[in-house]
Amino acid sequence: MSVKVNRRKFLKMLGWGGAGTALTGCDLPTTVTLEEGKEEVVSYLMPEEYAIPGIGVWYASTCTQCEAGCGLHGRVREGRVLKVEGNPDSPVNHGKSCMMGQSTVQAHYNPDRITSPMMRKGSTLQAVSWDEAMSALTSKIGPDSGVKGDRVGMVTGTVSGHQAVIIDELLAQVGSKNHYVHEVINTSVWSSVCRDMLGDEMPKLNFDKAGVILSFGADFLGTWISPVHNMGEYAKFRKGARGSLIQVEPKMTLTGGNADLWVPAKPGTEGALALGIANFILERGWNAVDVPSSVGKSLSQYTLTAVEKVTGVPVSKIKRIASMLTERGPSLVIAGASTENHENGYDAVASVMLLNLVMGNIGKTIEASAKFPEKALRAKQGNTKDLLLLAKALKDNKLDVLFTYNTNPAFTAPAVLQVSESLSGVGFKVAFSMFPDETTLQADLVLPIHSGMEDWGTHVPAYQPDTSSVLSLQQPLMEPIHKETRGFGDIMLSLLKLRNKDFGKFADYYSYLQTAVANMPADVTSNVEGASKDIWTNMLQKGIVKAKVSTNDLSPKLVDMKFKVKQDNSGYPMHLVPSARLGLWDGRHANIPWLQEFPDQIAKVVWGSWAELHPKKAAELGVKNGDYVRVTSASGSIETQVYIHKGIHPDAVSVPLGQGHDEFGRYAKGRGVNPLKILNPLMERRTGELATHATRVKVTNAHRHEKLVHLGGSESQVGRKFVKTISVDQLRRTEGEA
Amino acid sequence: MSQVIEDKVIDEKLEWSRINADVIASMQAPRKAYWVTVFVCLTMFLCAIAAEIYQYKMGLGSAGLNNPHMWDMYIATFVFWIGMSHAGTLLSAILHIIHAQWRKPIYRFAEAMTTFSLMTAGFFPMIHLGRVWNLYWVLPYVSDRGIWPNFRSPLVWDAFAISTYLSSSALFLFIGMIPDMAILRDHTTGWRKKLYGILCLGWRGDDRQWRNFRRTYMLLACFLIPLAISVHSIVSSDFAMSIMPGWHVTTFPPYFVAGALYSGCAAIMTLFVCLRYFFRMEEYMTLNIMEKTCKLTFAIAMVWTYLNLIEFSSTWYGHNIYDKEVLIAKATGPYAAVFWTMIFCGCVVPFTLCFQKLRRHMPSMFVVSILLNLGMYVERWMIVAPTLAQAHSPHQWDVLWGSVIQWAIVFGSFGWFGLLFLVFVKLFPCVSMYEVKELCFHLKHEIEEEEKAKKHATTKAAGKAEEGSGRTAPGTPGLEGA
Amino acid sequence: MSRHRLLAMFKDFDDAFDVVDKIKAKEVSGVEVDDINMMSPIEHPNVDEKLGKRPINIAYFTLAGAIFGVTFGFFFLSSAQASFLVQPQGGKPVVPLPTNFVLMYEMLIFFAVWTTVICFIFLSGLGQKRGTLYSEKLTVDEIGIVVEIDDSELDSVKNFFKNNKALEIREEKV
Amino acid sequence: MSFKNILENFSYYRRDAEDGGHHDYDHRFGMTIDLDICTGCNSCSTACYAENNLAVVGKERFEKGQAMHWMRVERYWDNIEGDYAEEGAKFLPMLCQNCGAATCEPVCPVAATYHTPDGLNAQVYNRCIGSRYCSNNCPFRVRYFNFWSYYEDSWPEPLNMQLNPDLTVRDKGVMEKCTFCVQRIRTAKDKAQREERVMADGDVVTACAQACPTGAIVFGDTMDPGSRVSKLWEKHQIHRGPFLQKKDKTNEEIRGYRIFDELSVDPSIMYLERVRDTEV
Repeated sequence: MSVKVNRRKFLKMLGWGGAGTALTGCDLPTTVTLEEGKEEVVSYLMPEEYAIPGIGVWYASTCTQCEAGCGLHGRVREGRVLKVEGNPDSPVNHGKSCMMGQSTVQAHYNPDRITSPMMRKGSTLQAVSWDEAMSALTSKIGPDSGVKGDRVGMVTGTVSGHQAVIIDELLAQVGSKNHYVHEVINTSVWSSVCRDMLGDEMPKLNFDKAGVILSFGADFLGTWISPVHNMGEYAKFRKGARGSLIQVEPKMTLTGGNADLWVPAKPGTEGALALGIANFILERGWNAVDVPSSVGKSLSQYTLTAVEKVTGVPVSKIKRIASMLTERGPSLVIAGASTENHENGYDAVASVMLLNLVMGNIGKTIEASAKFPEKALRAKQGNTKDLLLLAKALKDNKLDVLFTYNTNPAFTAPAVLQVSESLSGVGFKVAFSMFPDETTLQADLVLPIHSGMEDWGTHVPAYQPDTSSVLSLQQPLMEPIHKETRGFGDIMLSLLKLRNKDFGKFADYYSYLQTAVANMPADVTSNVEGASKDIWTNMLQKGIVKAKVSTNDLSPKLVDMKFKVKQDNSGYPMHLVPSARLGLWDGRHANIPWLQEFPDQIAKVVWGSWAELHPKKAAELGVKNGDYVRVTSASGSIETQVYIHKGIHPDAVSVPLGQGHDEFGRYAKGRGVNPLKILNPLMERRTGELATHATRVKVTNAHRHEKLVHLGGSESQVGRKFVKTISVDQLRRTEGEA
Repeated sequence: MSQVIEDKVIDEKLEWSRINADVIASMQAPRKAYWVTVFVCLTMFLCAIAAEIYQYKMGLGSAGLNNPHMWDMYIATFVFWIGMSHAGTLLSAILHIIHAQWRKPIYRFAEAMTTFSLMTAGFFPMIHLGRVWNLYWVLPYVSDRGIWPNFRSPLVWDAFAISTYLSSSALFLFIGMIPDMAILRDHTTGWRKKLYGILCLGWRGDDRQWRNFRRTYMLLACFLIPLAISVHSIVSSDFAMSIMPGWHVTTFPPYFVAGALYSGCAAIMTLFVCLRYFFRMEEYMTLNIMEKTCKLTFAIAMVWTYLNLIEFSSTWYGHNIYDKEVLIAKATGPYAAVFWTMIFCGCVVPFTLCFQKLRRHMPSMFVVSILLNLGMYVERWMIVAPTLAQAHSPHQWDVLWGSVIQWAIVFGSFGWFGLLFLVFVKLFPCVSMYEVKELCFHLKHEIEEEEKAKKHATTKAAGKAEEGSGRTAPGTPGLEGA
Repeated sequence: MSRHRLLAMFKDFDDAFDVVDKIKAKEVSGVEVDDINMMSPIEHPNVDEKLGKRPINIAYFTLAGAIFGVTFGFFFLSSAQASFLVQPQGGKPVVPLPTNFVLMYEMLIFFAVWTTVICFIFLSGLGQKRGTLYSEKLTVDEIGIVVEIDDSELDSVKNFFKNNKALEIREEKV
Repeated sequence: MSFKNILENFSYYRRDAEDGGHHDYDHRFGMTIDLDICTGCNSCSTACYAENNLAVVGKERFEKGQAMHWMRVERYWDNIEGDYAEEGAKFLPMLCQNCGAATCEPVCPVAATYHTPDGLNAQVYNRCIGSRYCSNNCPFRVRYFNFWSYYEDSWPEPLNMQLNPDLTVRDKGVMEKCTFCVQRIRTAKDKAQREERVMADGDVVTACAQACPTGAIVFGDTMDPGSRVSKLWEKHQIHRGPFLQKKDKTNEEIRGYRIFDELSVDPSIMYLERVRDTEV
């Protein structure tokens, strides 16, 4: 048609000016030198030589934002990394990424990064040169410093791969066993139960194979084990036969928000509920595997009515859950934070695991995981037991030298443990850190390290989601933005060189890695996919190597269960739920503007803390959204705004983790409150973990109001068809089974 | 219409020379209150300037606007001023065509009001723009890139309509003033003489000029009436053309026009009282005229009320849930207080105009007219805000009360208008001298007629006939129509 | 032969009209009704009856202006739209007549009004200098009659005015 | 501006959406969002921020309602009988629906928002004068206005190094909104052009669709019958066109729907209803 308008015509008309969106991202001038109207268009559009829009190149690396170890692809243009996306080759996340992964770039470009070494002179930290820093380091912990043995400690977050190796190496050289691996968001109770009952501390969970998932507070879509992977599996689970998800927890997590049935059990009684269900199943003889009578006997006390009394979950519902597990099987029963982190958390999780055994899920939906062949590279998973140990060691003044890396105990430790106070007792504190967080600023020597996108490293996910085990490579996506930062590995190497000449031959961590990877055991190197290339090139390109490993089946052990609910007689009627969320995580991402600006998935609050309350409780207290309440425990109190919704148990008050930093840069500092601070120092009896969900509190109206800054005007659709919900049978009617 | 009055529109025995003298005097020595008002207006205006500078620098966030509330008081005020502009020209033109003689002493300042409120209104679309400096992109000029404005957009219609209306009503005002300019040229001295000498374009008052003058004036009047109506209909289509609940209303054009006339009349009453006081115009702006204005206002108020009812009921019985929600929200939601204020001021207060005692009591008329104006302003805001506060997407519901900046600019607009107006009445006669003379002349004539002629009825009939023909065949004047 | 222009001032319309009638009745030679040019502070409604019909042509120009406005409007808008094809929006056609009608209507009035005013200025001979004969009383309350006559009739006409209560007579050479 | 043009093509210029409209589309990009597997995790939103240089506005401005999230995940609680939200929350990723008969387009005084031959509802920043009429006329309220010069404090050094050079950073007074990652579409087109082939399904993936961990978001060309999107639209009986759509009797209840279809705006995004197991 003579007057057909196309992009070129339009551009001719609007020119570069009009190109606002119409042209953004034309990536080569060839695309605008056109048949018709060439001159005009070119005259408008042909940019200067230097301004020819470049092409993004993608490099593979590994995400360091949490412990899941997702593979990343980073888009690099003009020497800058612009955006990260999931690495399709990684079996962990299959090319997907979560909000924290996407935000890696903002951690990397963060304006508050530490840009030069700092040393404590008098009371203040002052910038020094690397030489000065290193000499100080040498004098303090070098071979002739006399520092030896257990008076040296190292506290880190979850570490794996060759970072773990060199940390071990250094501590071995020094002769210390004090490697505290600390994570607030952990699954250590779950792991120990799995170890004891299945013989595999991180079994492979097949969400996709399950017909119904019963989750006791395991926020597997948000914070549990490997969220991105789980979400992918969850999608498969929902599609096709469409399994049903039942979530039992005191406070609605992201997973709870997606549940078909969300059951608020009285906090700390989940174990009883699990046993009640198990008992009912046994009574009905629905159990898939035979259960020794002893077990049956001890279960029999958990009658429906008794369980209802304890948990507050109506009998009818318990029955329904039980029948669902049977009818819709194979089922998968898991337990997470709000179940684990009580004084009897182990028993609770064990009771939950019992359900799996009874329903015969072992081998179907729960399988042995593919452990990485080389033990030394496997992940050292963080927990809170080590936090308690560290606190004790500090109190008793057992440490002269303390290294901190990738963790922030001064922030995450409950106030009563007085970690930050007793830190001052340590003679020499060295912090490997990117950011001026609470712990770092207490150090005597601060060593600025590369960001996850500038540094080399290898990661072995603690949770191996595949039949073959994966090792994921973290390679720099760009030159360091700050001249004065160094790689963690590099610094460790130079420390090692002081004591062990063998490391002399490595110029830097890069060369170390290269050799180390090449020299990995045969069962890794021999099974590299794309065998044509050597393992290292393969890793550089794909970002991962997979090691085929033979897994032996799980060995389920049925032991008889006891679960006692602790009776509370203190003056603290409510349960504090320090809930974690995908985003700020345990607070390590509070300095990332994006993650501050993105609303919490459930409460939709931004840039601050809040306390979630049930409408009933709110009515009792006479508070409405935005009013301030004071949450008081035996060990302290915090004051924050309330958000009221029906996704929480009336006896629970939930304050999310992540906020309440005293330091940690412009975006985090002085924002909100930190629920961890008011936790009582209660221990899980069997594992010695910190029972983060066991603290009892009382909530009082602070008689102060501020507008609650959250997303969304009306909480209801007011009859519009925005999100319409249909029943499963309608789905089956219209779309069939698969 | 002026048959049933017990006192005259104006005392026909006024000496013509006195008319000149009084009006000219008024332009030279107003009361002190005049200067006070000028000062007040000036300060308000300056505040607005400051606010606008800040907003220009910072962006519209400073006006407190947000996602659902992309428009707020700026547009409401814009509509208000446009509405205000209607009484002047429209009334003057209509009354001129139907030969309502009593318009003559007051139409001048009414028309001035039109022009100035238009000049005020014109600012608001600019102020509310995100990038004022590109304002001219709305104009259909030939650009080397072949870009044109989007002629579908009611905002572009506004640009056309307002510029047409502004120029036309300004011309109407000016043409009407030419003979008075001549008078002033002859009877003032110094710079004023020079000024008026230029402005009267050499008016001599010979019959040829008068003849063409009359025809021109009539023609303009004929054009202005449909124009005025179209202008406010177009402004209403800013809302009516959208799909927003509470805006997408078929009856909006007439509703807006009625509202416009309403607020215009109210404004005329206010200014009437002020001028009458400031310039000691008791003899010209007589209570009789006030009464007539009041009656007119009352009539229009009732029309407006009726249209309100239509709108509400059609929404209520219609099937559009969104519209219904907005309506209910208006009456019961966070804006309820404002809404009921509007109903009270717009529908209840006008009933005070039924009492002659009040109509003839200037201070109370002042208060009443202010209340009416308030009601009409609030009406405009009640059109803009509640819809934005509660449109289709509940997720974006939000209630907004404008920021200080916004309020400052809105108030400032009143200052600016006042300033323009006060300067005008100081420079130009706010009472049309030559037409007051005509008025007296005709009244006298009429009375003589009545005295001498006992065949009253027949002349009346003839007069009617003549009046009737008066429109089609100019030259035969319709003085008996008075 | 040279001519004179006379301005006679009268107290009010009645006196002025008497004079006009007399002139009609040929009571004085050398003056025709059609030459009479009457100046007044207001327009007397019956002036046409007295002086006879005189042409007013403004309306024609107005009409022309209006017609121009509307046609120009249509072609301007639609051709602009037809040359700016990115405009079809919201599923609307390139040349949406209803919306264009609105603008055409505005343009009609715009051009009509302006032509009217401009033509008024010319047709009513504003700004043209026609003799210095003028009295400021004309803008107060007196009526003036201007006639142009040959010098020969000058005196007779003057007397004629004097006898018919002219308050004042001014004259100038043409 | 030639008469010839008008006279020749007048009838053509009078075509509106009912008879195919004026555009001869090359593509009509569209999207499908499955609310059953959307977990409301915000990944899409984050990816969008990263890809499109969206400003972080901070607490105060967020409170004022001036945030710039092109892709926002709405969360609804409703019809909760009883004490607990037993069916969980309702999540809805809401972004510009790139309507075929967009209500924002006709009202823009300067034609800054227009329909591209790709079926996109484009916003030309440089042409925008900020009358904000478009946003007022958008039933979804997904257009975001630069109320401030956000760039001044959104990207303190060196955060600005992350900005995507493929598109602009907007200054105050300009309206902006989701563009279906037009820069990615453009890149893919150019790539296809260089490789002398037509664009295939999957050549373009918007940032949100790429990031979505559950793959709830599917993006593609609804005009290409082979694409995943059009297959889904076909399956769910959603068709292009600004008119309220009836599903055929055989399968009336199938999940697909377009929000505000009754307003005849022809949204380019089909949502699939959320499913809950009521037997539980």
